[in-house]
Amino acid sequence: MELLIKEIIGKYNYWLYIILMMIGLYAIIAKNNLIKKLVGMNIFQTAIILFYISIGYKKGGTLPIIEIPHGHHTISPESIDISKYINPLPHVLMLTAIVVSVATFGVALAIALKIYKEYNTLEEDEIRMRLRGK
Amino acid sequence: MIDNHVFPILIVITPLVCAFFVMGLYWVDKRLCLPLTILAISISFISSIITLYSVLTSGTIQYKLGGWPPPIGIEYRIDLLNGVILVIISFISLFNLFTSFNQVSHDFPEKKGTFYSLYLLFTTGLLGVVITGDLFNLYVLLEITSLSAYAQIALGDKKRAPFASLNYIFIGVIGASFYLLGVGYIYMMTGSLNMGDVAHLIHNLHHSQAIFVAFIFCIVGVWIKMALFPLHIWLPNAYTYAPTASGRIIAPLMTKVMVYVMIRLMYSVFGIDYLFNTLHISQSIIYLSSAAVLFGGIMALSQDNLKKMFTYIIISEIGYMVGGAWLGNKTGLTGAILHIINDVFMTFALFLSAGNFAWRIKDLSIHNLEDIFQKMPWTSTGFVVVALSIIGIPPTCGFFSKWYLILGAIEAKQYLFIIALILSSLLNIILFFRVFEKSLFSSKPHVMESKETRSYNLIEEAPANMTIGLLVIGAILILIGLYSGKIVSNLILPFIPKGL
Amino acid sequence: MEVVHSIRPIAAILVSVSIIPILISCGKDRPNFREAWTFVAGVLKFLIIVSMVPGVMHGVLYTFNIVHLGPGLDIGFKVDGLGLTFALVASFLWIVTSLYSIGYMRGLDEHSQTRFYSFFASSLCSTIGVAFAANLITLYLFYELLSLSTYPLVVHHQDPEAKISGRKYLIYILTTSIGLVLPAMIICYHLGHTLDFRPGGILMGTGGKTILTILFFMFLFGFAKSAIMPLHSWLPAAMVAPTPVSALLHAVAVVKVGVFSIIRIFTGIYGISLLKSLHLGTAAAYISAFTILVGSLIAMSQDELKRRLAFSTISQLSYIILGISLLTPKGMIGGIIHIVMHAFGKITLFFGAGAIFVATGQKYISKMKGLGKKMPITFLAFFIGSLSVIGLPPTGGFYSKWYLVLGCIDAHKISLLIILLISSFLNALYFLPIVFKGFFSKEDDDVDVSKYKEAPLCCIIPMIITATISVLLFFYQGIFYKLISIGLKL
Amino acid sequence: MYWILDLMILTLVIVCAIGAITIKDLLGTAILFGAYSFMMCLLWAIMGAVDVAFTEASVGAGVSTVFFVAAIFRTTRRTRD
Amino acid sequence: MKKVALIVVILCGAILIHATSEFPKWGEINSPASLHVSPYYIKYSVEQTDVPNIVTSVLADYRGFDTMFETTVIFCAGLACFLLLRIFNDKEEETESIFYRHIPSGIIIEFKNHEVDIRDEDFELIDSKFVPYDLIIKTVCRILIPFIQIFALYVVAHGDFSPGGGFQGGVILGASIILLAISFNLKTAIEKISEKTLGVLSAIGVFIYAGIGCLCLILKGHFLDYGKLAKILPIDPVKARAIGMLGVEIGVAITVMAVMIIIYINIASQGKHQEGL
Repeated sequence: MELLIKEIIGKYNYWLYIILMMIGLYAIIAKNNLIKKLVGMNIFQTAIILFYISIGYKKGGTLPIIEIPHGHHTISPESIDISKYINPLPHVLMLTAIVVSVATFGVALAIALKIYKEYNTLEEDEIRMRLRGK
Repeated sequence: MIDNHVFPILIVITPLVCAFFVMGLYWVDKRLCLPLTILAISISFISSIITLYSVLTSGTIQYKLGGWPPPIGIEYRIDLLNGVILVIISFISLFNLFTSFNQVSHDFPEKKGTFYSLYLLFTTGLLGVVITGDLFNLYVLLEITSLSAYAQIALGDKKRAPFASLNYIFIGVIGASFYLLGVGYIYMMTGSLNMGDVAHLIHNLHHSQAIFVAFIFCIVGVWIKMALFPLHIWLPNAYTYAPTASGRIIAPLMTKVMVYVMIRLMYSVFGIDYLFNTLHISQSIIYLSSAAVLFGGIMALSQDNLKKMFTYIIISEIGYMVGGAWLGNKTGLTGAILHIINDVFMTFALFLSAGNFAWRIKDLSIHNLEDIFQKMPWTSTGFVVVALSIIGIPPTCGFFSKWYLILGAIEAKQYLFIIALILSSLLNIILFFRVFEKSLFSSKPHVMESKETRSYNLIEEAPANMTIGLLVIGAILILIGLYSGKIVSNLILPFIPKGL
Repeated sequence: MEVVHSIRPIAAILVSVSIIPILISCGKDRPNFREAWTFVAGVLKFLIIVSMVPGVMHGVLYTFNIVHLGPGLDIGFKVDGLGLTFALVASFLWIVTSLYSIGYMRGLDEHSQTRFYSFFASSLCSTIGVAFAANLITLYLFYELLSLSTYPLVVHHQDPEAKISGRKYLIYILTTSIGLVLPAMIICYHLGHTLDFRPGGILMGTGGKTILTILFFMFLFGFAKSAIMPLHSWLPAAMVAPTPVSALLHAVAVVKVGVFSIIRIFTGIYGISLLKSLHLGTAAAYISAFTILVGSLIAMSQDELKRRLAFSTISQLSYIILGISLLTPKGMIGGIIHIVMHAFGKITLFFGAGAIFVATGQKYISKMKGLGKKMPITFLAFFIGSLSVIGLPPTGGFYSKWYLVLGCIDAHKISLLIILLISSFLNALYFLPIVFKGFFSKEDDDVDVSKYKEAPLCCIIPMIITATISVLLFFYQGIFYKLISIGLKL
Repeated sequence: MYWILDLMILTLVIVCAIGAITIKDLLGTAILFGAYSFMMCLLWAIMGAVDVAFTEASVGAGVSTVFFVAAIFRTTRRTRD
Repeated sequence: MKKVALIVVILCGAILIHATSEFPKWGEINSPASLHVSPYYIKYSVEQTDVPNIVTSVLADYRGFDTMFETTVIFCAGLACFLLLRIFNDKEEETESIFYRHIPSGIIIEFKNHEVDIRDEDFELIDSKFVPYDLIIKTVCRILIPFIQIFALYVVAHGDFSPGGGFQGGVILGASIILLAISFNLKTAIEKISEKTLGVLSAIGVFIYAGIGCLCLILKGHFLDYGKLAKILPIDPVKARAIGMLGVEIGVAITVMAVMIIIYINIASQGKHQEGL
């Protein structure tokens, strides 16, 4: 029992990301409104970003910005304590991922607008009905 | 290994930079957009040929971006497999420009320039996906490709394309995110993103559950993007309603590049040992791909719209390649790779012919194709050649890839897959001869002048650039078939990893 | 054995395809020019093939390789005695048939004649390709091309009946070739690592008994063009095509391509000793014997002349397979030489049927009473053709039947011998009454025979030629005998 | 003290996510989605990913929401689920 | 659909939870991810690139190629929105009523019958979903916007030393213009920065990025190897890397700004570029 609690607390970020991801996935598949699906899509993507950020975290680490001692211009590699700084690589990757997600979001909204113009609704089943009824 | 070679980077950079130029030029002089696009892709094409040549003469090429050594920075790693596919992608992209410029001016009279910019970005994305040696870089380029594909598809048929495209976005994003998640798991367990480095590090992690999940998510993500059978739902509508000029390039290249990515992940990242000795899923994947082959064929039979029929053929062909790659022997993989090459050309030719028909006939239902052979003889000739290739009649190329696939399946004792392949050929016969019967032999009397047939009688051959394009591709289909022995022994077999 | 690389095989194959563009460009505006070209191509093709006869007689093997596909896989040609025999017959009969089709097509004022001639030419190209194929994959290639190029000929009339027949034709031929031959071929490659036709076969000692047996039946039924029962019903259906097509393709080229492929499987892939050790020859012999009997019986019940001929063809084709499966030298020679004899006999019959159709529009035997008096030449030729198919002297058919009988005796298969004799008797039963009725019956009252006369000259001459040759073959068959024995010894 | 804040944000993230996809008004969805993004950004800031948090604050909570509202303005607030 | 979704979700969740047991603990210092490649960045960032913000140095230099394509993605999104939504000939059927504004007085006239076509200098056709001005918001924003823009420029320029960089700065810069469009109206914003300018800027931004890369290529280095810029700049290679990164960040900022505005104006006005929202 204690182990389980330790496991849950020790990795709570990972549990959170799984929950969020599943919420997003559920929304993409099950929701009927196209905009709701889009929101689900974004939640899904942010969940993955959360996962990456969690990978990079180090307990007791600080921001990945090197502190250069006062009066110095630079700092020698040997004097840097690696465990002091959080892993920067996942951050970089996720910056890219955020940008990708906002780009996709913009394009998807534009397409949703086009759909609304054509069908005057954003409900998927109504659109399908219109398509079939044609 | 050669280092500091300028051509690998030119392949990707030229279309990219020219995409910006084309966008800028759009506001200055719209007439310059097309020539610039052609120039960009030509340079890319030539560079990829040179690159392939140097790969052939001196082995794998490595290009360090930013000058950083691989695990630190991003690298390009070009071996035979992606060398060949690069040449094919840039060729198809270039060729499509010649066959479709009038189509583009017809569809997008005002936004032609920006369309070409998008087209260039799409090409860049595909080339980048193929050339890169970095897992995350692949994701970014995949997104460029997908994003430009979503936009291009949404520009198609006014009524149905946006909806199809939005559905594609939803499912495509799930696919890409799954891939990203898989890469995240790999990164967490190994700490690296470089393919070669990961392949090296993964050796000690064969029994890790996280690596297994990473593998599953990467592969499923790629499958979603390539539309393997149960994950294919986005494909038929999206490709059917895409504008002709883009559909022609998206349909043949997108799925095939994803198959390439799958092969790359399987053989260059996870490794044969992991795939076939640690995991025991190849059997079920072959069942899945057999199902895909059959499902695609059967669904294609039930379609009335010519283009939609072609999209289901793509789904069926995807099954061929996935099955071949998972057979786990040399011949099967050879067949899968050969089929990638062949299928690019076959699908391209299919969509070319559909585009030519659509240029004259608005609604591409099969019954509208009555007697089309008389009206558009050259297009129909091209169409017949492609159809024969898809059925798998020698000496067209489709026969030879099918040959290797079946041979591989026999070696691997996957009898279900053999049956699926053969049944699919038979389904394709019915599929295409149903069209031929309509198009070759009309039951109508020859001279008819009623009101509804008048517009029909006016149908004539599509513009010369489209027709000649189709015929050239038809000839290429036969040439590839005849030289498939050389292709296999020179371009494919050296890539096949040892121990397979 | 001397191997000579020569372009003659490929030239013989390509000469008929190369005229297709000319045919299309002539179109329907210049029909004389168009048909002249067909004729020229036919003659040229025949001459090229004939030019190889002396060489082959002296043991030369003409080869030509187009492209190398992989280890043990080539697309290439090889001219040996068997192939040459078949090619000689097919290409000679093409000349004759071209002449005939000019008369027939113009006589009936058919539509889309350019298409007809073009696909006819490409069919012939594929036929010669099969005859000269050096390995199974080349053979398969041309086999498929032949199926495809005959399809438009079958559907030539474009009416629903023709379309249904066309579908049936395609389904039978392509389904079997892709569904059975293709996998069988690949398994064969998997086992033997090559597909070349080699004397003595390539499969000896490669696979288990079961797999080889299954493979054998896949090949036997896969080449459905040989119309072995139960895969025969495409042949009567294909009779909707214009008569020249039925005559050349569905009595000579297409069906014999099927049989020829099976011969190649027997001699080049399996080899006689392997077949003997697996007892596959006997099995094939009984299957073909069944087809012979049933085919003959069905033929008797047909009233439409072309359908009767079709069923006769089905049964006659199985003679060839029977002869081969006896696996004795005499039986095999008898079988293969039957290709020649039957070709001339049956084409004469078809020409006759076509001539009757052109002259009178009659398709049904029951309505042909008394026609012989008005069309004596046609019916005489028909009579000679019948004799040849039945196997009575003085026609070439006698010769092949004689060898088949000898083969049966050599193989100690008395039951097969009896079947042969019964079937010959049946043949006589369904052919001779036609001629008899034509000459001697009193015409029906409702048919006015007096207005009919002989068919146009273009139809008559080819018929006379083939009938004459049928008779001549009784006396001069030595060249074929020699070619075949050279071919079989390979 | 610190962990209480952490826990609060975690709860809020999930509440916002569920709320955004269940609320029956698209404008509400937009606002809740903005809130979700902002909470997420706080979470990342706590984990030391300041650059990512900065981006998410400006993009997810800022511009995305504006796009979203603009799109709803041009289409409809109505939704059935 | 709901059942399918549940099945998929439960399946995925189960697989993910299953794998979680093997994860290194959250915040583990010795996890493989923290030991293989990232220590290199932390150690050598300052020495090799003279940029203390490791995220920036990795983003713009070590993995600069990714970032170039990330910017391209944004560019692509702008392009896509333009292509999808922009309508040039404004002859689209107006289903409901048409609004005209009398410019001198600001009075708005509504026409139910849409066949009316006023071609008077004093009248202008306006958007059916027109939102009137609000003086307070307008004034506050007018004061605020310059500060926002200055902050944005600071974020871009100071990305080397503190959180932020081209992307964030670009978004804020774009947001300032969007704020202008919201608080005034769309037409005002478009007058300030025209569609053509935006289109060209969005291309120029990425072009700066790719151009710097190509410059390195011309200077006989690898693509994006900023160190080679030292050949034409009067500084040492390490400093040249920092300069290169700054240039790249500026390019990113320009593109992001332009694209954000393009997307906004196209969505907010459905491609007609009237004064919606």
